[in-house]
Amino acid sequence: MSNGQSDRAIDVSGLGKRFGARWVLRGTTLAVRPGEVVGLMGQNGSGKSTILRIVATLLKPNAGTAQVNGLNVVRDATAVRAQVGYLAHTPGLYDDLTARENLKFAADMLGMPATVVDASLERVGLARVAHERVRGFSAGMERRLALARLFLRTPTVLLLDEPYSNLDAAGVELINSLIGGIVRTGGAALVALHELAPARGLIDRTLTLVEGRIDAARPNLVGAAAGVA
Amino acid sequence: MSNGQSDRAIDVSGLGKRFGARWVLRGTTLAVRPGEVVGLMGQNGSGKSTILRIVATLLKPNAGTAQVNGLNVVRDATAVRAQVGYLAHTPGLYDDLTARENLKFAADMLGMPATVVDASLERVGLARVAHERVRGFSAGMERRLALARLFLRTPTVLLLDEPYSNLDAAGVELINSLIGGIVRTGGAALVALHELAPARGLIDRTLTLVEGRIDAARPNLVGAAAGVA
Amino acid sequence: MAWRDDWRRVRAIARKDLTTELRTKAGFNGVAALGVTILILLGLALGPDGAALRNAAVGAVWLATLFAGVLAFNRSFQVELESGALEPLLQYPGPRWTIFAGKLLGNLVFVTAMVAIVVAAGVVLFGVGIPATWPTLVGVIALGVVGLVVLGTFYASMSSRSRAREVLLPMLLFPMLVPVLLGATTASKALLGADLMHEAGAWIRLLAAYDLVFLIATFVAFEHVIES
Amino acid sequence: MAWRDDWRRVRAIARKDLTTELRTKAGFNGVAALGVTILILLGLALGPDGAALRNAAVGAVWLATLFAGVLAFNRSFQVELESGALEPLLQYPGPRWTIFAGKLLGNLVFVTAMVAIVVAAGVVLFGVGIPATWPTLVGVIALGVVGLVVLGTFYASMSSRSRAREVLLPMLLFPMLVPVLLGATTASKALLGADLMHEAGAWIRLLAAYDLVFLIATFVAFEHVIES
Amino acid sequence: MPAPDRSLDARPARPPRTSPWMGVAAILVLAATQAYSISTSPAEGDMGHLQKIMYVHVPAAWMTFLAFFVVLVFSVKYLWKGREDDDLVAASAAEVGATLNGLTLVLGMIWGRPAWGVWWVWDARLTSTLVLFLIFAGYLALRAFVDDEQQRARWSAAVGAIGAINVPIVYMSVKWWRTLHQPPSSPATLDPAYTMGLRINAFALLFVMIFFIRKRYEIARLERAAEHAAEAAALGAP
Ligand code: HEM
Ligand SMILES: Nc1ncnc2c1ncn2[C@@H]1O[C@H](COP(=O)(O)OP(=O)(O)OP(=O)(O)O)[C@@H](O)[C@H]1O
Ligand SMILES: Nc1ncnc2c1ncn2[C@@H]1O[C@H](COP(=O)(O)OP(=O)(O)OP(=O)(O)O)[C@@H](O)[C@H]1O
Ligand SMILES: [Mg+2]
Ligand SMILES: [Mg+2]
Repeated sequence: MSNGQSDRAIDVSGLGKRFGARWVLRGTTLAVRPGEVVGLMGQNGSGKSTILRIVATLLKPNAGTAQVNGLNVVRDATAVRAQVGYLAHTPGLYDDLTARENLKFAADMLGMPATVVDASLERVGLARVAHERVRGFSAGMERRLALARLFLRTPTVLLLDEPYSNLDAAGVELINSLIGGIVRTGGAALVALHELAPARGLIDRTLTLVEGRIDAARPNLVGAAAGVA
Repeated sequence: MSNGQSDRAIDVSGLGKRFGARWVLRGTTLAVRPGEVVGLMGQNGSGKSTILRIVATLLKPNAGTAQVNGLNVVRDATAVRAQVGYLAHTPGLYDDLTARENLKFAADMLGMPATVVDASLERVGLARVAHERVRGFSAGMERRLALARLFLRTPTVLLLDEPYSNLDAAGVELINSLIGGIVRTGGAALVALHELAPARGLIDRTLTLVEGRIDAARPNLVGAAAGVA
Repeated sequence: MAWRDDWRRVRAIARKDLTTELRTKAGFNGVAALGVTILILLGLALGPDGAALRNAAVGAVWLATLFAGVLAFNRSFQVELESGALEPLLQYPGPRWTIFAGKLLGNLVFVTAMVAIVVAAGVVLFGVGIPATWPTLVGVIALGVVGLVVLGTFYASMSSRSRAREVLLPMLLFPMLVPVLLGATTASKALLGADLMHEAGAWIRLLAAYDLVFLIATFVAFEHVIES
Repeated sequence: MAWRDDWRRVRAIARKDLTTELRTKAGFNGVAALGVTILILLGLALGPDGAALRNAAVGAVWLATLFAGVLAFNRSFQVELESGALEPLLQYPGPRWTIFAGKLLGNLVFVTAMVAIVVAAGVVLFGVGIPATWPTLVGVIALGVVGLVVLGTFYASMSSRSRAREVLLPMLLFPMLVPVLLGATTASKALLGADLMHEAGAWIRLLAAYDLVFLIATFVAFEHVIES
Repeated sequence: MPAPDRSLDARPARPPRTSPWMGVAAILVLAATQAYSISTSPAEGDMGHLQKIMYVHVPAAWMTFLAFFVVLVFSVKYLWKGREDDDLVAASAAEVGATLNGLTLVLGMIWGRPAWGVWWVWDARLTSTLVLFLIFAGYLALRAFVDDEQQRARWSAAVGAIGAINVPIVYMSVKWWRTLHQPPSSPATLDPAYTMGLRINAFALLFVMIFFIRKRYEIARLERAAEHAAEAAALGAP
């Protein structure tokens, strides 16, 4: 699938993005190699989600380029989408469909066989409520269902936006097994988070976003006494 | 305000709540004394938010009673509302108003003078974006603004639903200072969370919700080697 | 003291709603433009015959007001539901009727402004002559608007929280508004004909009674309805 | 192979939308009931004169279809926006036109069913006699529905993502639909009069051309419009 | 564990039971009246035996009004007392009333076709009957679209009461709207030969109505009883 230049799973260079007149990203440059898990940190409002959304082809940058496995996210958007698995802040589910119907729809859209649906529901622990409507789901159940979408296929690049929020201990393990699985198959992951604790052991290095750029001065938190708060 | 029986800030007894035919709470009984901070734990979908919403007068129980400072949450709902500060999963803001307008509205509804608004914005670190519309806020900025509402006045009982999610280290400190402030004035807090780490030192004891009841067998995680995940 | 606090709440809600409407621009301009568009569509659909059109003018103006008004009511509660703002609203202390009163006030200002534009457009488009009795006509319009807003706001407080809000509101509201529609159109027509003053009088009394009855009934019922 | 995948996407979207509509019940019954209610309101607003009403029948049926249809289109994209489902939808691989085609298909089924009910109600309420040329009449209705759905779905894809969606859609859509409204009403009236077959013929050609032009144009434009 | 607070959701000890004999009796009287009136009353000049539709059409209209009055009474009572049963009675009456209302409309239209040559005229009584139907269709739609029982009960009580208040106002306004322009093309005035059959039939239909409301109410109660049994199990010993 990916073309030759796959020494960089994610390659973001000089990325600029503004909303109205305010520049949120001011020349962000970062790269993630295949097999690597990178944590993206930074204060609230620093632009973490914005970077992930650009790489996920959901937002167009105002300057700079972003590539996934050598594919440009603007020009080759369709090809990029086929390789990227993205978990957003909001679950993005259809409230009036059941858990299973939501996943079945995702499988149809992804071109995956229907058989993966039940396996995926089982894996996130929602098999019991597969036929209940999403409307009544708790915060954590919605997160799990959104996560189940990522288990439908194996992307080569994972983009996770604060994946651990609202999840209980078992849910945290799910995220970690997802990341672990991708890494084992040579994929890469870029994970926005505020706190390394739940991911401990999985994240290879962290980058910190300050004023719209990756701050070279900030310590790579992994390996240090990384307790946050 | 509160009547005589204030040896219990929150007193929940035999609480039952069902959605459709499914019983989520099946006789939950718990109490929080003034000056105490209690962590409410449990798996995703175990009913933590449901308990908080009932105590916050947003949901009516199907059985059992809940009292805040001796006031029944169903019969004396208005009086309870005046004493309770509740932070939900979702920020509940008006997207097309600015941060300041949102807070000013809350102050009007709470009957607080307009002067507290700017102090509160300052405190959560949103003074810089006070005149920007909430629509463009990042996840953490929205959480902070929701939090700012709780700084407008000093409730006697705090109900926090996973308050640390989406917040950076400075935001976590904000939550802790909020809880600390309430406790110092003799108030109480009930905090739903999955992970004790960010609150370490503040939570006096934890209760775990299993199958709609407080599980007496579960260890009180505080004091133990409480690392979760 | 308590009254002053309540009044502050009412104003805060109305101000917030109107600010949002003005902010989103589409809010007011959109609804008004829509009213005019509907008027034109009615003109087109009813055919090119001038006399028949003039006859239908009053009905068309009221229908346009009705259809455009429904959008305003739905918006007024939808703004609470997006990102879950209704829960904090219900969690504030203070009596529940202040919420209804605030919404009512906001919608009343909004719909009144819209009606002014739709009526002006109707006068121009359908070539309606302004009669000497125009102050009474303004009174009729005001009574019609109050009836529309009171019931519209009340039903929107429920429908907006149900599944299928866009559909449920007109389903509940339109049949209930039949007396308003009939009263307002017939009285307006009579006044425009500038002859049957007695006829208009009976309808005006009907409209006034209607407004009063439902203003009281909805205020009483709202407390039950807003709880979740 | 790719075509089969795309067709699967189209069906998945249409099926999901229709399931949601059926699930929320209001979906279909509500919109259809609303169409009939609007028909009755038009009857009431236009006054009690039977002959005038019969003359207005065709226009009333098309207007009711239009107003009720707008709700259907708005719902169809609103369902994507609630809890942010549009982002995942856009993030799926596969060409963007499949999204438009899926929405179009769902709306077409929905509106066709609704029109059947509104037309039946119109025939009964306004006492319209069914002419011998009824198959042509069905053809006219189908052409009108296609025009309505194509433009409605297209504009809803934009308006639903703007603030003020409920208002923006009719504002954009109604003026664009003037040719459809005129063509459909005039052709229907001519066919009901059962005389001026030539007149109807010209309008039918106009409708067909209009549908074709905008079907192509919207498919081309959609790719640009749906990007954020 | 303390007993659950029943004040939130008061309910009677056991569900009621309506004897089926009431329904059987009502249907028998209804059938007998039809047979009697069709065989004895003369065929009317213009319409022949089609005119017999009146024996159901007219009582159905009366019972519609009565059923909606029941909705009003029990809706107000629910808002006052908050007892679940009142909500269920109101809902049952609304369903039965809407059905009778629909029956009145359909029979009237079937009758109107030969009588007036059209299915529908914008007559005062017809129009207000139709609007009444729409008001209660809205009520039933609301019930269908709201999932939470307590919320549904409160909302539909408010909508039912306010809708019922509007009924006389609608009737008046539609009547004025018509009559101020031209005399109503109202149905033929009643021949005394029919009054007897009409009266008996009215009673038969009254019993049918009461029977159906009670039966519908009972079903709703049984459903609730089943749910409450599940509740007892759920809240029972840990
Ligand atoms: C859709 C059509 C019709 C509707 C909705 C309708 C409705 C009603 C209603 C609501 C009543 C009871 C009124 C009252 O007692 O105050 C009534 C009574 C009656 N209807 Fe109809 N009707 C329709 C068609 C017809 C037709 C076509 C006929 C006969 C030609 C007819 C004959 C009668 C008669 C004889 C009565 C009793 C009159 C009386 O008690 O004074 N109706 N109808
Ligand atoms: N409005 C509702 N309708 C139907 N079911 C609901 C509703 N609200 C909550 N539930 C159900 O109640 C259960 C408990 O939900 P709740 O939100 O209280 O869980 P929670 O403990 O807060 O979970 P989480 O950690 O995921 O936030 C869930 O199974 C959920 O599906
Ligand atoms: N659609 C938008 N319109 C306007 N401003 C926006 C928009 N999206 C993001 N922003 C702004 O861009 C900045 C970065 O937002 P972003 O969501 O990327 O932050 P973040 O690092 O993910 O923060 P958090 O940790 O709170 O999630 C914020 O200041 C926000 O206000
Ligand atoms: Mg973010
Ligand atoms: Mg929760």
